[in-house]
Amino acid sequence: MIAEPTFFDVNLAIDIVLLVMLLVVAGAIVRTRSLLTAIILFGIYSLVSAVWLVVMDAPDVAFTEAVVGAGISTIVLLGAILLTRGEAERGDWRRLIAPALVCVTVGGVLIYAATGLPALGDASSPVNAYVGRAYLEAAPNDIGVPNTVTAVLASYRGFDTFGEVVVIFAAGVGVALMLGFGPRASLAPPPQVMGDHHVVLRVAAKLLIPLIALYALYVQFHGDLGAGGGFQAGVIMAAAVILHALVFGLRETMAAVTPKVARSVASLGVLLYAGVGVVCMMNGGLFLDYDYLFPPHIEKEIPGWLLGGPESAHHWGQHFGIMLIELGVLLTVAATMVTIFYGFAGRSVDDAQREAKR
Amino acid sequence: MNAGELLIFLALAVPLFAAVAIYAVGRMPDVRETLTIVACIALGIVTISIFMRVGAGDPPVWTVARPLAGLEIAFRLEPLGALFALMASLLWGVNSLFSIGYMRGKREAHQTRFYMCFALAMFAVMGIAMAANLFTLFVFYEVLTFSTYPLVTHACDARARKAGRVYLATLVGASLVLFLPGIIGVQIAAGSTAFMPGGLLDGKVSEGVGNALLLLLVFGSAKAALMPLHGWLPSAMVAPAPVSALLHAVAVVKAGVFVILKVSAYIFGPDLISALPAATWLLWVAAGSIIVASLVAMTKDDLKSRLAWSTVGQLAYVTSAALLPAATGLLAGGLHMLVHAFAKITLFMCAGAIYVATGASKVSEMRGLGRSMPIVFSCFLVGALCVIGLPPFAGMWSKFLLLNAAFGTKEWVTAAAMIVSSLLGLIYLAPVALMALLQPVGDGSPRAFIRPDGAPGPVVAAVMVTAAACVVLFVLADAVVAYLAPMTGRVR
Amino acid sequence: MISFEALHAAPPALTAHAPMLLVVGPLIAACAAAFAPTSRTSWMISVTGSIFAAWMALALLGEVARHGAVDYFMGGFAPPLGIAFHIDAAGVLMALLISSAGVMASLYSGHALPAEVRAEKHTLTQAGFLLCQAGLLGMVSTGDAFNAFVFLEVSSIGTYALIAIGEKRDRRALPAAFNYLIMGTIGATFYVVGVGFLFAATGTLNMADMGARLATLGDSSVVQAGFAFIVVGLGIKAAMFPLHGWLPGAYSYAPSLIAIFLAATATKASIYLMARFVFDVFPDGAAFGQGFIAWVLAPLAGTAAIVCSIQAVFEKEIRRMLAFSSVAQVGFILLGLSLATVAGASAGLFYLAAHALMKMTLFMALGGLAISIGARRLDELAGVARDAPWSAAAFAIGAASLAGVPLTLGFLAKWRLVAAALEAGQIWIVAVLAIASLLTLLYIGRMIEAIFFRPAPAGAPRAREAPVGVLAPLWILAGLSLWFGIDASLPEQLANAAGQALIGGAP
Amino acid sequence: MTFFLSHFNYFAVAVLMMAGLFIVFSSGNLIKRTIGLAIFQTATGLFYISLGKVTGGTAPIVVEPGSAEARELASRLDPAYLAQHGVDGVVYSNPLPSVLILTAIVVGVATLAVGLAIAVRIREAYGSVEADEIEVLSRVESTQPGPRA
Repeated sequence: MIAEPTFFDVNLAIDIVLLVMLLVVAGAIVRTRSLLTAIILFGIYSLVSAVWLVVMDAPDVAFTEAVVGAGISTIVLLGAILLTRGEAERGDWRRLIAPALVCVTVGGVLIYAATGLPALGDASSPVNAYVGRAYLEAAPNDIGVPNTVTAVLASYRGFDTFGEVVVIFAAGVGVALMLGFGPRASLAPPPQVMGDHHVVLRVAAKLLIPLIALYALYVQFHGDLGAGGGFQAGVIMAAAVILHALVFGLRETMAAVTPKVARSVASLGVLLYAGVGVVCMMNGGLFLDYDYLFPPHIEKEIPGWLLGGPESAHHWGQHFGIMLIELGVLLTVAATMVTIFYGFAGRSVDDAQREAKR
Repeated sequence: MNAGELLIFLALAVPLFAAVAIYAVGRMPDVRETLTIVACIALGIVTISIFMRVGAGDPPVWTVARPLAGLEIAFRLEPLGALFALMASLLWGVNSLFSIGYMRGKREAHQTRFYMCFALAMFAVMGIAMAANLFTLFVFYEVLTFSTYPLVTHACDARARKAGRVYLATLVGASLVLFLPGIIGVQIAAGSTAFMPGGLLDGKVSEGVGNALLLLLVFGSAKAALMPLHGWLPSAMVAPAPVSALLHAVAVVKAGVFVILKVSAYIFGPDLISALPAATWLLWVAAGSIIVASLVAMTKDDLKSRLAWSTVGQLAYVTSAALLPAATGLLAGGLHMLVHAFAKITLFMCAGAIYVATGASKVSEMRGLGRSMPIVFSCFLVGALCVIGLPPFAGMWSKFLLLNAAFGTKEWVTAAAMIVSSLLGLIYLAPVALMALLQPVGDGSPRAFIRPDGAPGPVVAAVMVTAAACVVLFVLADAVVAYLAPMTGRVR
Repeated sequence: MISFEALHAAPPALTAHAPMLLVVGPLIAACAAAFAPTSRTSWMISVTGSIFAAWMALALLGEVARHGAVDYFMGGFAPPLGIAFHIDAAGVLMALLISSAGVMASLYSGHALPAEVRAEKHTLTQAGFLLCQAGLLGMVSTGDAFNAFVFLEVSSIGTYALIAIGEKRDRRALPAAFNYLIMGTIGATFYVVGVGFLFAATGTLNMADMGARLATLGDSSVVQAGFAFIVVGLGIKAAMFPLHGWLPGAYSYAPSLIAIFLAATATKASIYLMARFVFDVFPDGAAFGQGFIAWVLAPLAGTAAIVCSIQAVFEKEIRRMLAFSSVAQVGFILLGLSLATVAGASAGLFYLAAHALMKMTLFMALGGLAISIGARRLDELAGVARDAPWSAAAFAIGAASLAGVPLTLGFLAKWRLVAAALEAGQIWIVAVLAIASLLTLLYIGRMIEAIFFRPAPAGAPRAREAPVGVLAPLWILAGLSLWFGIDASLPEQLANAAGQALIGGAP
Repeated sequence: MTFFLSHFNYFAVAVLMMAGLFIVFSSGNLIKRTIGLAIFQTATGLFYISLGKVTGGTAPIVVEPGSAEARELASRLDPAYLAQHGVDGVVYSNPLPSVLILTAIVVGVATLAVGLAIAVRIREAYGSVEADEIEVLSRVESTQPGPRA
């Protein structure tokens, strides 16, 4: 019998409390008819689950859930209800029977299966004892970055992450195809207004935007050591642009970062990622095998201080490769988030009518 | 390409080319019809040489393509096929002659489509006659169905379209649901679908599988109009007379019984047929078919309809012949197929001639008409007596052989059905001609021609040719049976 | 027999990386297309990317024929740590199918896109098309269950927006795309949940490893739930009856480029992935799996074949007819696979390839016929054969193949299915196939009657014959239907090897 | 009870998934359906993460072996447990589910964005985001020909 560590119970209690909160919030979302309430509740849901994820020892995921669920998703959802209607119509209760039956069936199968799953925290379950443990054992030697999540994400399963970047790029393409074209009333020169009520905001924003960008870079490069990485950094970087647009107007922002530039940067990020893989391939390795990123004769010329002393020399390729692909992730994610924001933010109801007439 | 392959190629290419050429010159009726006749003659020459070669024991063979392993598009002639091809090509010629007279006489629309589909149907018939295996046969069988569909719906009115739907639904439906699974079953049981003298499946299948396959293949060949899949035939009577003549005498229905004969002789073989209970069941169905069809025919006043029902019965004769547990049955069936083709085409062309000349289509309207159209009605009488099986017409021999085989194998039901049906035939077919020829109508004035000069010349000529053939075949019957002998699988 | 062993389509340096290049090539092309300055350039990039993928698939064909299944370790990490691509004979068949469909569709798009999509969206449309293609290729080549999900989403997310841009011609494209997005995402999420259960049971994500470990673990509630979620999830993506509700709308209102490509490939990739789970990952002979195939999968497939054919018969809009027909044909494919014999699997895959070919022909011909007159309903197409004989003739060939007329590929495909069913002693499948084929004939008959035999109503808009840029790929497809109908040794050999790989485990 | 508590995560996840699915299927409002979809997807993430939790583990960020932090972490655990499940003297939670769910979250937001973009266009084309109204409005389409090229 494995000795149960004493603090486990506290952890379990927090875990259960947070899950109950999630259930309550989800129930509230089911019940509410106001879309705005639903969106705000969804943001709360994301934040609570981010906290829960920290308890579950998944800080990277928690970070992402926070920036995505509570951040980007909420912005996009709000943008969407601005352009649609705020209230959902009341349905007939009889029309809820079939969905309820489907859900109960699915839930039944899930619960039936759950009874066969190992207990929470079982260290000898197949999941924790097999591949997961193998990563922890092999990563320090293979990759040499402390954050095992980053090692797996960027190197062992780097191809998955490549796919993920492509998914984001595809979403950018999709949103641009839907909302990215056509004339925009909101982009016309603003009418002359008396005075400026937002001067405080403008000054604050001018200070904040570089700080946010800097923080994004910190998250980017800290990813090897702790929670963080290209994806989170990309979203934060996009947040800087979004803040600029909110305060200075979309027209100004679009002049600085045009939609075409945003789309191009997004595809550039994917190309950078793929390019790293192809370089590895050309140097005799397999796709994304960063050990082959530098041909041996070049690797010798690299000064030691650049990538950490000679003792980690055999990890240089991995380090540098991870850095490059995380940069690719950053570019694509940031640019795509900006593209998506442009799509939703740039529209008004007038535009919609104009678009419909075309 | 050796001489045999060339002959097969020509037999297919001549009608196909004719179809294309007819379409191309569609705007010039004279050229178009000349082309048809030329094609008939060319095809006749080709089939005669094929017929001779088969008789000389040197059958042409041609393997064209192999789409899948064990699945071939291939041709191989044997006596029955050669006979069928010859018969079809000769009757195409006669029928074309008749068609030219009929279609011009009635000033029908869409004549180019009519001639083109005729040529295409001939192409299909040639393919069916020469097929070396069930797969190839199936391909051309379907071509025949689709190429004759526009002929059935020629009139383009609601009634014709309805008949066309029944036609397609029955034929295509049966071939897909029954025939094709049967073919695939044969392929799986024997690893091939090739026609083999003595029977491909002989000794390769259990009784149950054999029964199932026999039922699938016989009912699947719905062109043979075995009850209960006979409905399409009477309803297809809406087509013009030359089409009825082609469908009910030459191409479609004969292809149906031809398939059954081929399946019986070369897929199952006489020995396996004798051993399968399904053959006996089918004999009963056929006997029922014979009797019911004859009875229904008696009730029909419309002449073409009456002929159609008579055809249903006569086809069941051939089906019975194919399934009798005696090899001689096959020979009798082959002969009956041939004889009935000549007799029935005579009857239909006579019906067409009467219609084009007088507009009469009902038997009750034809009293005394023979006085004004003696040649046509005499020929009708010849055809009718040939179908009934009286000497000196060829029908006598085929019925004689059939009864002989039925008695020889103690299939009393079949024998009885045949005798009864012949007697009924005497009642419903012969009087049509006799009443027209002998008995003057009450007021003594026969119905006036709607055309000033009666039936057109080519129509009458065509009728005379086939009526004469009924007599000539009476003499040649023995030679035909001898020619067919190898198909029983017994060494000559 | 054709010797694939002697096929050296690409230089060894490329062939060694072909599994990856097959997917990454179109992805890079997609990025480049998004960059492209003009519509024309993006079209050229799209064609190049598709041809490159097809080239790599050919190179793989030779490689698989010589050495058996090809494995490619991404990042140089062997599974279960790394992600491996695993392409066997069946995978090669799928890759060839998807990439050549991509080539045809992209060739076609050069002339068809301007009529259907606004000019400013062309570059992104081509990018989305290439993403969709790369995603599907990734789905069929990856050996990692989770990686398959990522590629499933790559292809889907591109697809949703591409369907939605059909709004220019028909605003119903928008709800159809939204509906597909909801159903597709539920399907993909179900798949992830299913993979999660298998992951919980085995601790690995590599499909081969999973299969090996499941074989020793045996049955449990977790494995059963995993099986159920994966099959339902992929069943939604594969439009398996009764989870097909999204398909008719998605296929009917999408721009024709997308409809052509999706009709040929989208459901097929999911079917193939499902087949891999059912046959390779789940333990052989597990009573649960076999019972599922015999009592759920096969009856549903049979129902689909009949019910959706009937729906197609009564449908008025022609593209919806074809879409319902697609659902029915998915039933045919699944019936073949559900036999769980080598003959059944190869017949199913043969049918899959044949169906891709004929549905592409039909949708492409319809694109040629219907766009110029804006026809939606079948009766609006009355008599177009006179104005556009070449497109109409190609349509007829595709339709003949779909109906299973002898001497077309479709006939041989049906032949093989029926033969496989008879061999396995499943007479009821033969009956279902026969009835469904009859129904197919009915709706094909309606289409042919309208296009060829019904006179155009007076005052109806005259159709224009499609330009050569459309006719060329169209007639290549129609010609292939005919050519393979007479000599099917090439697809047959591919399908036989694929069926062997799927069921037998070997090569 | 112990069983219920130790499997509570999975039961909660099952209920969350049901809630998400229920919103998707029962709501006629397109925006709300996308929210339901997002809840459904997030719940899947919670499921994976629950699988990867290890009792007494810490986040999978490698601690220098022998450092003060490592000793502090080790001191909280039973030595036998540590010896069996630890790596270099520290018990970590599983990194793999985190990696997978990072990807899944990204896919989720991508889907959400595209779905909402389509919903906005639907609103522009139909003037509504209610499924019933859209269906009624769509019937018009099937009776009239499309635009000509």
